[in-house]
Amino acid sequence: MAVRVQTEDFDAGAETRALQDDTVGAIALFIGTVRGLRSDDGVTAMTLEHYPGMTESELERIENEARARWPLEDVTIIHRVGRLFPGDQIVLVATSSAHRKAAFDATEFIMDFLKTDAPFWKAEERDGETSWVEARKSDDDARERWDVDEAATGKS
Amino acid sequence: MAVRVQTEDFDAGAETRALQDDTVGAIALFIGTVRGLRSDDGVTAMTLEHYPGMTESELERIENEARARWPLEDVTIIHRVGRLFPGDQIVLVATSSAHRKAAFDATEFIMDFLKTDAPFWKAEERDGETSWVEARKSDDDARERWDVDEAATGKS
Amino acid sequence: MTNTDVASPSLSIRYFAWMREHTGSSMERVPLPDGVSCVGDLVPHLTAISAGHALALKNLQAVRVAVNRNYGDLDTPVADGDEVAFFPPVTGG
Amino acid sequence: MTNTDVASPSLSIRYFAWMREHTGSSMERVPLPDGVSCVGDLVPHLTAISAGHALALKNLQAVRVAVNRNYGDLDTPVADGDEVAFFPPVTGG
Repeated sequence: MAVRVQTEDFDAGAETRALQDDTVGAIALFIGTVRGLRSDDGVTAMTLEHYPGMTESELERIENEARARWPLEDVTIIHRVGRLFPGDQIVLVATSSAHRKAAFDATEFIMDFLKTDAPFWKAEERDGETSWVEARKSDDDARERWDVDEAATGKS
Repeated sequence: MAVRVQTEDFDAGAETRALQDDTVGAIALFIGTVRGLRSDDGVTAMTLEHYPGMTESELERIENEARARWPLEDVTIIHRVGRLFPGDQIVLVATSSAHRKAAFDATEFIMDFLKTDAPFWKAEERDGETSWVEARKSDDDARERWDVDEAATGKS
Repeated sequence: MTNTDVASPSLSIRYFAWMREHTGSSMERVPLPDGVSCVGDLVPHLTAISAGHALALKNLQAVRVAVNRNYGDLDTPVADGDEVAFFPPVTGG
Repeated sequence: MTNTDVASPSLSIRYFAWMREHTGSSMERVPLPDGVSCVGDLVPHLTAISAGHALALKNLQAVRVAVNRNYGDLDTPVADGDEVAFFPPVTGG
């Protein structure tokens, strides 16, 4: 169980080394970063707000759901808050398992649920104006997919 | 295009930083490690052999197939050869994209094809005896899945 | 334990993101009004606090609710001492 | 360019993993036998080299083939100067 909400940056190398273990075999990791000026977004900075206490408990709940579905050795979830700039790392999810498919699926599952359930909000700055990011239908769809899979494949 | 076959270890932090870019948004990464004594395997060491020249061209072909299927910004594939020990890193695959699902799918696709197509062979040591690892049906199945998906979803 | 605490029943209300900006506060303590047993009962009492509160809670379909840091909805019960949070759909990750 | 090279037609043969151990060589140069136009035609000439070669190539269904570093099969054409590789199913990653 390792859920961290922090302003500091993180290092994927240190996080994967912490998951490396004699029994592991497979580590899957995801990093989300701030897209910026050179992308179509035109974002110059963003500020991440969250709900202290509920954020951690939601992330732990999501981790526990993933552990119930797949044989995971370990899970790391790190999410940054505060002011971030294009190219900065925002979020890291990493899972380790004896099985490659379990690690891939669990990491994607955690990211999909983090996107729709963990209480974070982004305010983006463009041309000196700040606006709150709106939730995306595609993120809801990504989450829904897991329930569909569950019914179709009997995955538990 | 970054395909490397090397005896040296690698650092996931350095590799993900190299993929970070203003336009990226999502980085998915996989690391395979040597399972060892404490696992059921009882392996004390392994030696990885490969087919120089063909290995690199197969990995580049797999990368190109992934790029044709998903909108990827960049791809890194690193595979170690030589003698390795339990807990050591063997392989790293990382992809970057504006889209999280593309990065996840492409990384898993590359790993599945690497397992069945890239000319590497593992010899494992147990109790002082060396034996060649046998190919696994589950790896062939994982590769087949992508063609099934292609037919079922019209993914191209 | 005998109840020697004679303070009036109350709730902690929290707002996040643009709802926090509209209400002008991230956390406020409000008395638990008589007859309020669920989040939906509470809303008219909050919208009466200020024009900003009314604006924040205008479109309840766009609002997510948590009680004691667990997701709920307008039917979720509330009682003395609870923490009730209102926020827009989340956008982390 | 005029052909001043009068060397006999030949092939490079490569073996990997346990096939390399059986044949005792990772690479050998063999003359291209008359009448050999594909990998399948070549196999009997290789198994005749030694008992180890015969053992390595005994079960061709368990063997993968590459010609000039591209996957092929027993029907893949071979010609002077080609590199033909035999190896067991791969086990990297």
